[in-house]
Amino acid sequence: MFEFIDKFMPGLLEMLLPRASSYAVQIDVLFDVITILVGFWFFLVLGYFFYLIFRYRHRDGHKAEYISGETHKQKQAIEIPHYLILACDVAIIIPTFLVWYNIKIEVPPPDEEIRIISQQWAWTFQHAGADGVLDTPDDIRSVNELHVKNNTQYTYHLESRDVMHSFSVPVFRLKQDAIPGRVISGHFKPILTGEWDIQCAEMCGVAHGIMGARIFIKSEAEYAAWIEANTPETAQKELLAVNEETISEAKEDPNNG
Amino acid sequence: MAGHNHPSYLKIYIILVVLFAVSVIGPEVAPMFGAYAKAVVLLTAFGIAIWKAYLVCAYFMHLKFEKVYAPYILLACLSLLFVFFFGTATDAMFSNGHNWFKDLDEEAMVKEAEARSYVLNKDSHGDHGDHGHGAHDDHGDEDKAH
Amino acid sequence: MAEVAHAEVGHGDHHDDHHEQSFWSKYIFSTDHKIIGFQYMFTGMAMALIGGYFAYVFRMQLAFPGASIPFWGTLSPAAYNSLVTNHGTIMIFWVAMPVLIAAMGNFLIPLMIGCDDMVFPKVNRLSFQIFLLSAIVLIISFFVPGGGFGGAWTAYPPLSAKAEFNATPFGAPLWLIAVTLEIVAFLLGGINFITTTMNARAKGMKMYDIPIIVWMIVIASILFMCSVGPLVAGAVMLLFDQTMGTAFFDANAGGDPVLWQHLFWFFGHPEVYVVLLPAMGIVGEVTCTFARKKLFAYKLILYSSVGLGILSFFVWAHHQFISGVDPRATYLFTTTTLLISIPVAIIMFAYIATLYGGSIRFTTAMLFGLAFTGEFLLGGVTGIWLGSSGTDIYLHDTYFVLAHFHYTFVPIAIIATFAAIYYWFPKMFGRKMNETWGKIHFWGTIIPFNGIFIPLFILGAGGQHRRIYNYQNFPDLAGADMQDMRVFATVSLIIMLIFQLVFIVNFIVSLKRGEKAGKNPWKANTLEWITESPPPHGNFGATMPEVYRGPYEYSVEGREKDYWPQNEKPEPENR
Amino acid sequence: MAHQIIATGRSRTGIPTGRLAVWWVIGSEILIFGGLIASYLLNRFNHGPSWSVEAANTNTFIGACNTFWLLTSSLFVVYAHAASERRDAAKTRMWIWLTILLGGFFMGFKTYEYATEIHHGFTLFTSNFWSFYYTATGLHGFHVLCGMVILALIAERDVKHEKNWHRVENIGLYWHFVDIVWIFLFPLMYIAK
Repeated sequence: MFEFIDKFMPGLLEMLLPRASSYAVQIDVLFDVITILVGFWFFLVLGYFFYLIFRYRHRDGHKAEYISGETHKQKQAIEIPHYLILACDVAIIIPTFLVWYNIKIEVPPPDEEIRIISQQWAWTFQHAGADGVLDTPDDIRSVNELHVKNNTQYTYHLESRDVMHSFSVPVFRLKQDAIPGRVISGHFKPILTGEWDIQCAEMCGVAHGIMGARIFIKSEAEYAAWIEANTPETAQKELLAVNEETISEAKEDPNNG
Repeated sequence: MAGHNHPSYLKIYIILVVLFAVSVIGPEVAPMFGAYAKAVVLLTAFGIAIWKAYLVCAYFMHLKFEKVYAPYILLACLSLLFVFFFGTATDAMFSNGHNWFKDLDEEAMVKEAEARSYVLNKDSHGDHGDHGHGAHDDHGDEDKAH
Repeated sequence: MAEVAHAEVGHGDHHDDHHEQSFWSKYIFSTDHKIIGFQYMFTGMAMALIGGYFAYVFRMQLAFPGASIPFWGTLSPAAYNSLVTNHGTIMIFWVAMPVLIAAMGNFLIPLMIGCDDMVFPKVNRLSFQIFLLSAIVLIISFFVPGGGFGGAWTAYPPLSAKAEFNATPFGAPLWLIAVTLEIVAFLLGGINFITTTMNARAKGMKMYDIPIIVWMIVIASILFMCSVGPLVAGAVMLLFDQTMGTAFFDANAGGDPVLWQHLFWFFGHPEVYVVLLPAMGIVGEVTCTFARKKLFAYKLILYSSVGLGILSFFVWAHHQFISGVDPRATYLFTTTTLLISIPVAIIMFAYIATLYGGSIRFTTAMLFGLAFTGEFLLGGVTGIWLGSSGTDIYLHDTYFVLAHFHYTFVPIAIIATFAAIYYWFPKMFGRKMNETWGKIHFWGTIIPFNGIFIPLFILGAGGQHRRIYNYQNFPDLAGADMQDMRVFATVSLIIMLIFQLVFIVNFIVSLKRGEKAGKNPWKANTLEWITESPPPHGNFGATMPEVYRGPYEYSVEGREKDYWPQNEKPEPENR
Repeated sequence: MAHQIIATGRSRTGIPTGRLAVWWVIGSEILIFGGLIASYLLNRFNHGPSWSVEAANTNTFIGACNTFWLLTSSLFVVYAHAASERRDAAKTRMWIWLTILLGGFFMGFKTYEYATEIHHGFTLFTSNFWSFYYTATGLHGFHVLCGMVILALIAERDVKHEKNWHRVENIGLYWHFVDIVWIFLFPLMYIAK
């Protein structure tokens, strides 16, 4: 449904950022719907406002009218637009609920799961590895690099080790706070290969400003190769080295790269 | 507000004391009610607390005879508390919800609490004071270990 | 009972009767509501300078990352966080609240309702002293070891709760203490405003004869009082967490960090309306006076603001859509959030409708008043993207949010305040401000203001998050076109700040050399304009005014004058 | 021009200004204590099993005694108010001082209770239940202490000189409110186990 409506929408957010997840289109459409409804009202009201300022500017010999605004007829000048606003509100609330349900409430059965662990100031991504099951020996842990397979339904489990963080992937239009002591789950499905930013979107301390990561959305073949190259049997030493290294050093690489 | 026909303060006070006695005795006699024990405790503890608060407000604070503004002010504040409570309860009050759960071991907390409990341990250990401290120290060490 | 109260207060005030007062007793330890209003106003302005300076420093960093900033030097990440945090805190708690509620409330309420002072002058003085103390504590917190608190003005624990996380072992508790003291000051002040308006109105002044700004300040005070309680409790808990090591908000020990978010936003959202309502009140007054029109649908505005106040207690979790509240709760909070657009829209429509059929005088005060309406419209409507939980997933904590609430807060705290100052300056100091310079200041404020924040909307929609000190660390955000927008915003900010110098000079020069204003320079109706400018101690001289009509009887048909002061006795044939 | 503040003497609502202000103060206090109690309850429901083990260690007997002292002191302060309306300074002072005495009992018992609990190893930091326990009862105790000081000031500075009679009622309202807070803290902290 959203894809269909999208054909008639200006696609404002897509001008700024590509859509890399299956539900990005929904948020974009909702954004456009709100923009159109609100923009219409805003410019109408603003235009009328400027017209009134111009029309009723002070001129010599011209006296203001006495309008109390208390009679029923006069009040309608406010009441009618306010019913229209109510109608607009409903028109916004309904798609909002749909989008919210699709993104945050319903979690489709996953093809693959992933664990995201945030801490000051790095992201650790625990990929399910070759067997596609979390918490098995072949899990691949990477710091500040999230590797996902295109066109695959993911479920993520977000945790925090110390303070609040927020897992934000702008190209996915996805954001979820990580809260210490809670495990929060959600889902995404990448639909576009490429490499983009992951940001921390919740103030998390001194180095909040560099707490970024990169997401690599790979085609099936690339992803298989990456799994091949990084499964712990073959890459155990390297992984250990990355984990032992100071966080800041580990983090510099993806950002500069 | 003098000159209103309110019941004598002493009478209200006696009612309050009786209610108070019931609320203290409530938990003692509750086991006799078997399955309803918990309900009885809640009723005697909190039902009576609300009743007592009402009596103090209405008669000692003269809210019954005050201009309407005053009770409205207090009721407004009180109702906002309920708004706060129920809005917050959606996540703060539960250990798990939709797509999230709190990563906390309640059983371990119970064990910790039992270990340091004075009431539970005073029969088995004569020297209760030291035990309490010991339990507390253990807990502190665990905290550091986190 | 009442006589006794008189005797007591009169005793305390006795030495005010001496004509030769020392500077200290007249301006520093005065219990006169006007002086206390000025104290709040000037403290607020001084804090605004600090907040503006902070904005300048971190905007410079964003536009020219890593460069040495004039008047500051190189900005470290910790200092950046601290500046951002304290910019927000100062602008809300030490600028918007003292100037809009405390200064305007103190100065205007007794004058507008026709009494000689607040009902508790000493409590009023105490309120300011606590406020001043809080400001001093906040400023001290910038200079303690570790620097000022840098965990955002929302102070989410565990970051704010533990020094090992926030690296400000002294800054964080001092910040919290300062905020708590400030809250206490406004509780005292607010109770004073509410009781004064409830009890001390002039003879004949009924509910609907109260000027809208007084209503708005009172509703705002009630909102503040009703919303801040849980936060005070939360602040105590957080302070214990910070200083003594309890675990109220520590998840590892069974606490709940999200609880603080609820405690904070239960206050934080009504707080928006606490500062919005007085600003709307100011604009209502200014619009009516200079459009020579009766306020359109006074009662509807009043009921809407009460409704707005009540509804504002049901929306707080829209700040937490993606921060871990149960996703199902969001349905409720989205609905209430979008519904709150209705009372706001009613008030805005009523203000616009007030212009209809008017005779608009474009004084500086009126320009600022109109600018508030126009700019706040944009600030208000952009809230809809954020109130809608679906788009909020994407926009939360981006610059879109930032631009949105600056489009509400700048009109509130800056534009409406300027409207108020230009409008009531003659009453405050007996002289008018220079109109030409005022208009230069107006255009120099409004144009750069839009120049700052419109680019930020676009940046936010492009996925740029807040509170990040250098976007060059994020390849997607480091592009040249995005950087150009940041530079544009920063340059606009600098221009806006420079034009504030015009205001300061105008203010000071007008104090001494401005045109004498007389009692009623704007030909307005409300009671403050019937007394001398500036009003004497006791406000109305020997006889207290009596009120015969509502505050907005402008351009009444069949009258020669186009205004009709509230205290003017009706002519017999009109009765 | 009058030296007196005219505003303070006006009463458009019919409620004397001082009392009206006290109502607002109580309103805001309801929200402060209420916020704390609501936070306590949210945690209590979330951690039911462990917190009831913890709560078993509170001393119901002392809590009950303290409830009794405060209930009785509420009666005394309302007698003081009644006496003040008759402008009977001696009686008013007597009832106020009896109220303060009971407040003192309350504080004394509270101190003993804190001492035994700390001796048993339960401090502010032991667990969140105890953090809430000490914070809530401590904040309440602080209010009792403030009430006692203000009562004493009113007795000695106002009632003794037969002026400001309205203050007796205003502080009485505050005292009742403190009593009501305890009425709720008592079952929350001591009875529900």
